[in-house]
Amino acid sequence: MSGLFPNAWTVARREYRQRVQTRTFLIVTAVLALVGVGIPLLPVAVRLIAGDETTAVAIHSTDPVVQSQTVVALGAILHGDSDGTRWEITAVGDAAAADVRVRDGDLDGLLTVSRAGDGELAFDMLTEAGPSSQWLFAVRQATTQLSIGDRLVRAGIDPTAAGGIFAPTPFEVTPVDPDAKSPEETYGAAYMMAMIMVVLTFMAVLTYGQWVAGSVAEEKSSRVMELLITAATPRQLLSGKVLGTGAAGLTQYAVVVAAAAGGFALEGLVAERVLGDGGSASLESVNLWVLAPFGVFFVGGFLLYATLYAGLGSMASRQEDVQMATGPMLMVGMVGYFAAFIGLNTPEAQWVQVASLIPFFSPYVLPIRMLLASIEPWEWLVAGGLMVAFLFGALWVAARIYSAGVLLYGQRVNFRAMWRAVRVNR
Amino acid sequence: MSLVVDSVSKRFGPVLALDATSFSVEPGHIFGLLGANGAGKTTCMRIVLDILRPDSGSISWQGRANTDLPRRTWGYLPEERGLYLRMPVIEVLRFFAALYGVPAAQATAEVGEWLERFRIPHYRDRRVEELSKGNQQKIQFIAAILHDPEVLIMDEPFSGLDPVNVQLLKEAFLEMRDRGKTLIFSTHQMETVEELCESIAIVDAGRVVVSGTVRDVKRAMGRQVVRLATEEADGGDWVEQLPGVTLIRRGEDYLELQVRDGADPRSILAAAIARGERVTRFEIADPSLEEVFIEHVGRPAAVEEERHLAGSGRGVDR
Amino acid sequence: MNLRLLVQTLRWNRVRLLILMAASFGWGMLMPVIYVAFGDAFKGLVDSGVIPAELMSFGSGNFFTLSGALTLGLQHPMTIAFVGVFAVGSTVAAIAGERERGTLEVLLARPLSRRTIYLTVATAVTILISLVILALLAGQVAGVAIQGLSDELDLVQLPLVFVNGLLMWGAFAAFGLAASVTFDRHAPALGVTMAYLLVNYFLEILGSLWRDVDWTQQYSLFHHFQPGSILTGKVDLFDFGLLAVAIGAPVAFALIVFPRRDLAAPS
Amino acid sequence: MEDQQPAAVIHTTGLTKHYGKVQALVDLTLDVRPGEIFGFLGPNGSGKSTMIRTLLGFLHPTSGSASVLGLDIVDDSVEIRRRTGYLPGGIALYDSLSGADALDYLNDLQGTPAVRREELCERLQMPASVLRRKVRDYSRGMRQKIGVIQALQHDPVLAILDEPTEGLDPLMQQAFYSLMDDLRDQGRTTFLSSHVLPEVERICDRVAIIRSGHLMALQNVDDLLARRKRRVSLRWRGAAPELSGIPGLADVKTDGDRMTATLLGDVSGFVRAIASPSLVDLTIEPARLEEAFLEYYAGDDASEEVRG
Repeated sequence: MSGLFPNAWTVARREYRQRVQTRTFLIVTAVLALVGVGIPLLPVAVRLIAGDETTAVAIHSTDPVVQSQTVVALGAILHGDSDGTRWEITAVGDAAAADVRVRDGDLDGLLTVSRAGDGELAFDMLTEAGPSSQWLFAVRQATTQLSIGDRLVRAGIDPTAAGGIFAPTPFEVTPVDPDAKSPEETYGAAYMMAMIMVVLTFMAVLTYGQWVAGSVAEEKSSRVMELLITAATPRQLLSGKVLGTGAAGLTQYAVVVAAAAGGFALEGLVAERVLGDGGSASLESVNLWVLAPFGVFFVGGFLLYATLYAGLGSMASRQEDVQMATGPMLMVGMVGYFAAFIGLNTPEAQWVQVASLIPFFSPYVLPIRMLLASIEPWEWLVAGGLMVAFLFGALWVAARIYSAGVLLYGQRVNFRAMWRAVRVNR
Repeated sequence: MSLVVDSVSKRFGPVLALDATSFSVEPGHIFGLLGANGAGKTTCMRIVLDILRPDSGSISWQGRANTDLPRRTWGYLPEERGLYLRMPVIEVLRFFAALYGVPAAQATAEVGEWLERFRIPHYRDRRVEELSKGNQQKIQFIAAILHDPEVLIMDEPFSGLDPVNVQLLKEAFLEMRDRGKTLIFSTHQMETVEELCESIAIVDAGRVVVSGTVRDVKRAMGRQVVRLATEEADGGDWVEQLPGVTLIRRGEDYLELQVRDGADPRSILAAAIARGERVTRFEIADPSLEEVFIEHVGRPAAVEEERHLAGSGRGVDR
Repeated sequence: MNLRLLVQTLRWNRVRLLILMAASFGWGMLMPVIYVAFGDAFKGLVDSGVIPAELMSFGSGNFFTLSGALTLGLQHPMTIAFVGVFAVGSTVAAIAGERERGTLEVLLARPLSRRTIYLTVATAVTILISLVILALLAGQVAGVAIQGLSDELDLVQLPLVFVNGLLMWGAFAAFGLAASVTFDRHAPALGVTMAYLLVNYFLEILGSLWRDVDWTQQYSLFHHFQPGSILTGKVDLFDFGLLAVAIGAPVAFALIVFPRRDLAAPS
Repeated sequence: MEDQQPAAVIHTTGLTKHYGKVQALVDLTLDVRPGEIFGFLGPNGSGKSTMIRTLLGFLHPTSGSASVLGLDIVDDSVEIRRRTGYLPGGIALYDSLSGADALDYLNDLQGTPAVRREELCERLQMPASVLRRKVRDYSRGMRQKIGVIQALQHDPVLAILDEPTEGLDPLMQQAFYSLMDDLRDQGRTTFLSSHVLPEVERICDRVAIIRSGHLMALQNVDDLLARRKRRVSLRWRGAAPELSGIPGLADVKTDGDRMTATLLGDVSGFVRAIASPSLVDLTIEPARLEEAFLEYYAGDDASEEVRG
């Protein structure tokens, strides 16, 4: 059998160009890049728009004491809330007029407070907001706090002492490594980051793996395959396909990730310019360079999946059958994905460590351990070695499936028939 | 040295797709591989191309085993046609040329020549999907020969082509032969075989039932056919009195006579003129290949289909 | 309507349908279980601030009430992926897919009017979606029963939830079918329909995550599927009416366009 | 209308179909008579399939009108399809069905009893054992046979067949020809397209040739045959016979004592002229329709704009 190159290169180049030049590719990439930039900037935009807006809630009560107390207390609680919403809490006497204003949209809500026979405070909110509305949620929480304070007072506890009851307990965490940032400072951001990485990996593997499988099936259904297979060896075709389509996928992926990274980088700056305050760049606290070695595993894992996708794709004769044929890969990918999600909460667990070494799962699980735990150098070596070994194994297996599969036409995907064909041929 | 297919057998599950198939093709010849649907022609071609490996037997070209030959020895036009529909013609062709290691500049120049010859130079930059079936077929033919293969193997190259395109393709075949190439093709149209092929093999149920030059194969039938029409529709009973002549068919306005080997067909014409018949039609022909084919392969095709089905899905002739 | 075509269309989908019904049933059963097992835990998690509260409230569903948990089950991205891909996938494949496989020509050669073909396929799709939604609801009822929460659920309201769900998914299916008869190729028909689905979903999610623009939800078909409200006894007929219009428009479009189109143009 | 045959089974008047700027059919007027086998010929992409699909109501004519079995192709296309049988070119079938199920399904949709099914299966050699298999396992030839059977199983008055022998081996071609002969004997009408000229010569009564959507010729096959050319070759001993006065003889090439020429039309004059004792060898090859057809086929390739 002749060597891989230059034919694999020829196939890859055609594959890459064909895909990158399509209008669909350009549009989808552009849209995704916009979304990538947009998501990090969205909170800024929200604050920008919401910044000028105030939520106006009128308080009405037949009991003027209750009314004024509620206005003060609710105002204090809500203004103390950190999410930046501006509140306008006013007292109204004319409930009917306020009712009209709510319906006209002048007021966001009319909160009627009354004291029931047993002394409990009861609240009734008239509003157009849906039950899932955030501000309504905030008001609801505030009223709960208000009620509890009220109950304490009625139980004879001094309101000033009541403050002490709810004060946070002092609890410090001292890291072993004094140079490391306090986990508390970065953990939340790192957690989010790890979650994003898992989702991104999953999407890349799933989407672009499907591309590879689809393009193999397309060559079969358009019957180009018979010409290809006489011109080049299955191994050349398979690796060219994986490299070309994979590179196209990674191109799109890189554009989108770069756009998103740009968005994150700009978030603080934009916030400062637009909002005047420093804002808080959500991910600045995470050292993104931690992720550099992960890039290698991402590409390796991606190629591993894509190779097997190509092999399985060769069993389908039509686009509709691709899903069926690549089902097993989807399952494997899902297992890694869910494992990673569970692992997010137990990054130090032993099974997470094992999973991070297995090539099919390492692209998912490694970022978790990198961001939320620590990795020994030997682990890198083992994971890397296994990845390379699996890649070659996958290429061998996939090429076998491929050389048998590409000439099977019209067959339902049948693994027993495949296995026979793999054994019979070559 | 010729292309030698030497007792090649290939079994797909319970079905023997090729059963000790042997034939040879002289270099520089056009060779017709004939057979009913499912006889094993495509399997045979794929084995020659080393896409499939035989269970036993061997193939050699110029004395070298096909497994040792570089892929660019062969050009292949498969039965089921397909190209990258979304790509411009020139790019598809350059791509296939590149797979065979042909430099882009050389490929471009040759594509130009061939498009000119096929009278479609203006389709050079069009996308393949914009072309008619006939023109796509021509592009596929060019794709099969751009790397200047020594042997060109084509599965049903004429199917679905209109007579003008058939003519162009036939001319291309002859041109390739004149360049010293060897051509092997299969078809169901016996007229085409008669016109182009020097020699043939008829495959039936994976076995070669007859092979050789077209003339020898026909002569081996041991008879010639004469069609005779005269102005007087007298029934022509006198013909049957002639030695070595049998009346095989009474057409609407002519008689079809079979002349046994050794008898002289011209004696019929002489006899007719001697009798004072006014001859309006006189044709002498070897039996047509169609007749040869039907004689050799003509048995209930159901058996063929059964064979085909039992072996289907395993790369058999489809 | 042609009975034979209907039966055959259903038969072609039977494997997918069975898989999907089983999955829907399981998924439906899962929700009440999750509610019992994790409802409180999630609430704690949200209160602790680790996960933004917004992430926990898709649509009108949440884990803190049974009806909320059920609603979440019906509106979860997973459900949308399940039912959406099926409703959209099978409808789009109905005409455009058959065209692409080349079998449309033999079908069209039969003495069936285009309207008959359209209405038959539409009926088949309605049956398919109904079965999937029924499986999902059955799963939920089963889950509720297993958890012994039957008294918390108002079974009388379930038929209304079914109709509401059928109308919403029917609206997407009707759109998909209209796309299917409009485009010759499978890919653009699927693309347009998926885009329609995603835009609707985006409007819904945007509104639920970002309260300042919750008006966007009004323009999402998802927002007019309100199992949560229906389960708690609040039925808004406007939702039903609007969804009916969202079905009617593409159906009318298809009935006008399909008979007038050139089909099976030379390929 | 049920019992009395209309004067023309297919009748088109100025039938025109444009795809955007491309003219697929231009002002096509022709008649297909009851009981004939009508051959519809033309280069690849000349508009044959467009014509057939317009007749069956898949495409809507840009202008002009046509009727099939006396029914308008736009208003009564369902009824037309009920009474005809159609074999699409390069037929695709439902892969997941068995051959028998596919035939059943298509026939159920047709709504007319499949009275000829058994006969057709036997003649085209599709035994029950084969019909039980899935269509996906079929070879090209077998798919084509299923295609022919589904088009004819309900014994339609009119069969429209697009390249019916494509992919059939010579044995099956013979079976198909004899089927066609029987259909004609039973008064059925067949409208078929083909590229194989010997086949057209053999089975068709009349042919229409179109190119770039234009009707180039509409003729009896017998008339076309009268225009055929034969290739003759002869060898003689001694003096060459005098051949100059023979009508229709052309392209005369002499090579020593051998001569080849083409002969147009009647051979009687030629045979009389050469009937001399010095004649050693004479071959007159069967006439081919090819040349006669190619005259109409040749020309610019503009037709290729339309794919079909």
